[in-house]
Amino acid sequence: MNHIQGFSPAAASALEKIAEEVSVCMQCGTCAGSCPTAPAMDYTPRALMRLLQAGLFDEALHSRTIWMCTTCYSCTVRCPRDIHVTDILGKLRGIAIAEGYAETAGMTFNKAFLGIVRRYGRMFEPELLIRYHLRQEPLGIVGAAPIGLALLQKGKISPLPERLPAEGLAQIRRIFEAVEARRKAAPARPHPMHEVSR
Amino acid sequence: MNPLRYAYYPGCSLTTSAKEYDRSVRAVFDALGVELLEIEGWNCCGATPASQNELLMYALSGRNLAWAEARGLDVVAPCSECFKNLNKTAQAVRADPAVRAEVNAVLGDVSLTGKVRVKHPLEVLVRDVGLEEIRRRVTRPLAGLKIAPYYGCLITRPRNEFDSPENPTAMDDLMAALGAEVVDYFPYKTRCCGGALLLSNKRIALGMTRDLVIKAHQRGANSMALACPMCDMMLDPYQGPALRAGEKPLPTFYFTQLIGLALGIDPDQLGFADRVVSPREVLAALS
Amino acid sequence: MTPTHESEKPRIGVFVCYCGSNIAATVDVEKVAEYAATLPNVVFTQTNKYTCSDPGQEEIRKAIIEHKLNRVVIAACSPRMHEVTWRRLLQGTGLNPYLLQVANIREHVSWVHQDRGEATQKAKELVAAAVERVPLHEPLEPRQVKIAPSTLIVGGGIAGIQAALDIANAGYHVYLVEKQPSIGGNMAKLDKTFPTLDCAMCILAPKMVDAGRHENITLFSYSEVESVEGHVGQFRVRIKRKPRYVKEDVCTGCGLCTQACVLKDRILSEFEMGMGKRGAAYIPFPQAVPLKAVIDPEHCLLLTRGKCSMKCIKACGPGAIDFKQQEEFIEIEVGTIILATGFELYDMSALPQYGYGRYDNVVDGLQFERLCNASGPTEGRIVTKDGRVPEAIAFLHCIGSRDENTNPYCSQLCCMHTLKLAHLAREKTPARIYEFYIDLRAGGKGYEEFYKRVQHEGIHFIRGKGSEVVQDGDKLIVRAEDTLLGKVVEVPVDMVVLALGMVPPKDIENIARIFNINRSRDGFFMEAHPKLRPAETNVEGVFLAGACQGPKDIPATVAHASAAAAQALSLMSRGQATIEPIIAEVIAEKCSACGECIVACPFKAIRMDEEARHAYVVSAMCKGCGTCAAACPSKAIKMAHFTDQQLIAEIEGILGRMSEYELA
Amino acid sequence: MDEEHMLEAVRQKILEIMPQVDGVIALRRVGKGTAPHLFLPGDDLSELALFPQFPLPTPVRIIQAKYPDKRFAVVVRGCDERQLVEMAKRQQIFLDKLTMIGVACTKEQAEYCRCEMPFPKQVDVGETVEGIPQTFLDEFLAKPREERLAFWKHAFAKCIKCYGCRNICPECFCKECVLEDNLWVTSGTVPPPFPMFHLIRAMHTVGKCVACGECERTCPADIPLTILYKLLKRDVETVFNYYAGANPEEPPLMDSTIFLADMDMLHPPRR
Repeated sequence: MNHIQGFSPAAASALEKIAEEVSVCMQCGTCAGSCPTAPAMDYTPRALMRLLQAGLFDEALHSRTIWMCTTCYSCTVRCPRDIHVTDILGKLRGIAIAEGYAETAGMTFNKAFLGIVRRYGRMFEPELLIRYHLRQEPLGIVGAAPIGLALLQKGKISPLPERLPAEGLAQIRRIFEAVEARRKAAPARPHPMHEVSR
Repeated sequence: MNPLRYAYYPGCSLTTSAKEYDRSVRAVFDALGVELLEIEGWNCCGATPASQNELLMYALSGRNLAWAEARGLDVVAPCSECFKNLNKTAQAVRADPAVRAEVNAVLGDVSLTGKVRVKHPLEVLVRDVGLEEIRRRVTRPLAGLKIAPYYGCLITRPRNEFDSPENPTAMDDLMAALGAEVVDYFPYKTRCCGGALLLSNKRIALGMTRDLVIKAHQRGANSMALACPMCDMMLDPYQGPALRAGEKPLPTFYFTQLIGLALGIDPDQLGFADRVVSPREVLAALS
Repeated sequence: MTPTHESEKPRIGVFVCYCGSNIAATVDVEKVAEYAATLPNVVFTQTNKYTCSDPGQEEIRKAIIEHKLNRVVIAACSPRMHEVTWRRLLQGTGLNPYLLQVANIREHVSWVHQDRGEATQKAKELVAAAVERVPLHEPLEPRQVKIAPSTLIVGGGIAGIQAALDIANAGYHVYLVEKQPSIGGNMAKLDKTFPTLDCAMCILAPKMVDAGRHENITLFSYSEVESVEGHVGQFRVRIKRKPRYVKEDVCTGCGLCTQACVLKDRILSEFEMGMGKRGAAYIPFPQAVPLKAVIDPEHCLLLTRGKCSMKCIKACGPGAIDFKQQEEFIEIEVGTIILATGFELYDMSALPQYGYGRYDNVVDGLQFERLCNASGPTEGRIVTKDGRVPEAIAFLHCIGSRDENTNPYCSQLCCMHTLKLAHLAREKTPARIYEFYIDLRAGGKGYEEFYKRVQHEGIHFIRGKGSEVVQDGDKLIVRAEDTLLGKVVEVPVDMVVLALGMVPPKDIENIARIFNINRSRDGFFMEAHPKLRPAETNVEGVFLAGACQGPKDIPATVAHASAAAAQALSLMSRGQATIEPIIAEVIAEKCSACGECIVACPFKAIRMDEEARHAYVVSAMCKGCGTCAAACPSKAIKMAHFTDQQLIAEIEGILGRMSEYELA
Repeated sequence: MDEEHMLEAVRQKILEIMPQVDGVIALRRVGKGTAPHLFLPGDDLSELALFPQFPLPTPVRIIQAKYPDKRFAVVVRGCDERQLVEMAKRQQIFLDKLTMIGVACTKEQAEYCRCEMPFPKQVDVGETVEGIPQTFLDEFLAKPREERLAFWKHAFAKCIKCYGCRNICPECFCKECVLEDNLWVTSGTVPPPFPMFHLIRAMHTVGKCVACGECERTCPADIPLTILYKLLKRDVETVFNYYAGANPEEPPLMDSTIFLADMDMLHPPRR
């Protein structure tokens, strides 16, 4: 396969691996027929696989599809060619974020979520909600308030984040850094053995 | 025989929005003589956002698994999302030496050999403890409950060694063992609740949730058993917003709350009071 | 290093072949021969233009006699090519044929090297290796076996029937074993056959009758093969005859007992694929061969509960019913075996999303055949379980085929089969008809034309695999993507017909074990060569016919069955076969009975003598692959013609007889 | 638990089990050391010993062969148990006629053996401690190839061909050992040819070696055999996903059906 143009080396390398996986897609549409949100997508999952097969990565990364996935894995479970469609959509979300594609609601959510995990080692929902709404729909927070209050009353929202101890936090931070460093290092073509034992 | 012992990974939700899940898992396992050792200093598995980078997901999950593996314990993870991430990680690390090496390189000070297995509480209860044993311990059969067993999508997907991804039956069998009537909830038992889109595409997500409630009513259920904090978020606090005016709400419970009830554990200890859709009516129907 | 017979000093002749310019263009053949002459025990060397030719062979023959050669090395092409030729040559001179060693200086040297110097050097080394090895060769005696003039055929579907008739007509005896009460197999269940739309039973029934009446065919219906021993030419077969509870020689097939049975129309009929019912006393279908009643021991009240009014006995005029019948075992000896065990439809348990077995009106192709068939349970009317004429029918292709979750292979005939069913549905109902397909595979005589004809009949083709079927009231909703439009469609229908993949029968593993046949990745029996030996197996004298080797439609099955019959006939007409002596042998004193060889043997040719606590090789089943000898940690297995001594001598020859090899 | 308490607990366990078996195979104090001993019902257990350790699977094999109808119990550590499982898969011992009394090794013992899994599946006595991380293997592998070759050359040059490694190994149960066959190993010369002698033995234990380390402890020339055998064991685990001794139900590694299953690994895995 030719080197993929127009992307950072890290993204090109990741896309290349994805393209290799979807090369065996036979376009049967089982994924789309199984997908609960396919009717709301601009490209059905099958059509997205086709974009990837055709090398139209930019279209794929712009698509609404990758942010409409609920990760229910129905497509993956049923794919007759054993393509891990759900995981591929997840990876495309990562590439869209890293490559600076326009921020969608889903993207805001992902960024805020991982930011919090990186900071505390654990989730802290109030901050997630605030960060999400500030960026996407400031008024939405008013709509969320009644349920938020109900949960607060039942003790289901904690007002303060639970942090890991310092040592653990340092480990988490190192994990994030190491993963990011590896992603950026954009390994050359993977060893074929890695491919088959995936 | 040695008592059953597991490393316990509660996950973030079980400390907050799903605290009754946490309480009921602990209470039920305790009552059945299964020992849970909470993983010290556990961290978030990264949930769905971590799937944007497989290595990140493996590493975040792997840090928790390493603690268990070092102690020769298998891991129990009640939250479906955490279970999926942890289990995927364990499977990948076990199957592929290249992945293992990469994950260990990122983890740095801890490492994995791939021996550790991850189990959902359903599997532990049905397989390791056994339905027979649970049936034997029921002191308060759940007669009167007509339960729609709702597994959600992630317990048996993308793959898992203990139940079918299309038509799992473990929870059906478990609820039947408790003396409840189990309604045939296929194919909705694994249908997505929409939870992942709650913030970003609320309308679509609530539509998916509403469908689940309506189908459960159609099948004659008077309650629903859950096994996932995200499904719970949709089907308990957000059930009201999902339903249209005049539509009848359906009380939902974590399956472990129901087991606890049948085993005669004090309902307060199981967190029944924390439910948003009031369970009073249906619990009163318990003969 | 000592020659086999102490008294006999090795006298080796080395013959180096030019192979025209095939070898000589790259290897200095004369230099190789000169070098060979310097090697120990070599008393004669010669070069030949073509060693395999008649004059070439004659030269060797003369040299063997003149120089009293007792070992021969031929440096030429691959032994796969001419080893057998030269072994025969040695035999002609009175020398044991296994005292030959071939050095491959063509495929291993001249064809793969360019540098003449290096190629010549390598050829010398290979010759040296052969010269080192050949003194250690031991004379081996191949065994001749007689081929008994009879064939066992397992399975009485169209494949088994065709092969049986071919062999019986050639004058050899056939034992045809069928596990069901009647022969006919899956073809008997079909309504019409594509693309010609012949009535299936009309073309099959005459063959069934022929097979049932043929003087050279002994038919064992309702019987199974228990065990097989022996080897090509002399297989001893033990056949279990299940009790029919009806005396076959007395029953006239009148059917009065089936009418009288108190369970009449209360048991799902296997022949009707569960769409129709039968009694405990029944005749599977009107054209059954043999046309004899059978009593189902799993349902018969007398046999299960010991209590019944036994109306069948009263109804039977000739008094054929006999509840005292027991299993019977029959032993026969045959020279050849043909397996024609056919196929089954994919078991849907792993694909609950299609609602098969859950929703009444989700059926498979064979069930739909029975609905179409005039002698079927609905007398040919296509109706739903509750008797409605369907307004819409959906056919779903590739269910249990072309799917890594079930069977990765294409079942080949379901496209055409499903098109035919759609055609029948169009003929018999006013329903809207949908075909959900991935690709339409219509490669065959008249197939594409048939596809076009069906398209012309107004059937809706949707290119997209059906993803799931959900019941909604009395409708079934098929969800799929119309991939050509890129839109998800939900089509309400009254009936869903699944084109299920063809799979090996559930008991194929047992059959494979009994006959010691390998299976390929898809689970079907494995042929000896996928292109050139499609009807043979790796067990000599055992052949394959029809869908037991892989999915096939009727024309392909019939052709394959005739091919298997021809193979069996050619063996039997020859009358004898040779068994290779290159096999493994367990040295009992060294064996620690650990069983590593047993699990390692791909041919299941090694067994354990539990009493004496050592393993032993069943020589007729051994293929001489050597896996056991390599697996045995105690070196307690001797592989004839490939002993450790022989192999080490060969290696030492290549390494210039270095006594110790140091790692660099 | 200190040693005396553990011994006492094992004694209790033996007394408990004795009525159901014909004898218990365990270690007995002999002078300063220990030796395998078959304790019969009513025997004095005061000389029962746990350490210094000695692999008991071999005595089990010999005793079971002699008394095929009797039922015995045996005191096992994790490594013993795993060895017995591999032997059972090869018809050398019979698990259905054997009761195991599982003893967990102490922290010190685990460290001494650098044991990855210092406890049997079922622990009757003692408290399980964590396994020792096998980091020394990675450290060894991190060295350059030449250095490792030199290391082994040096180590094996010390071999006096005493066959101690083979004799102590419970998994070496062949009636005739190829290492005594002149075809493979010339008798009367030391050291044996490098590296064939040691590699033949190593390859013959693949899939059954549990890396107990007895060969190294026995070796009078102090050859660091544990590194070799632990590396092999790890390779078997990673390449074939086969854990020696882990599961008596699983066929042995060399099973041709397993081989076929592993061939599947060369293709994208199915769900």
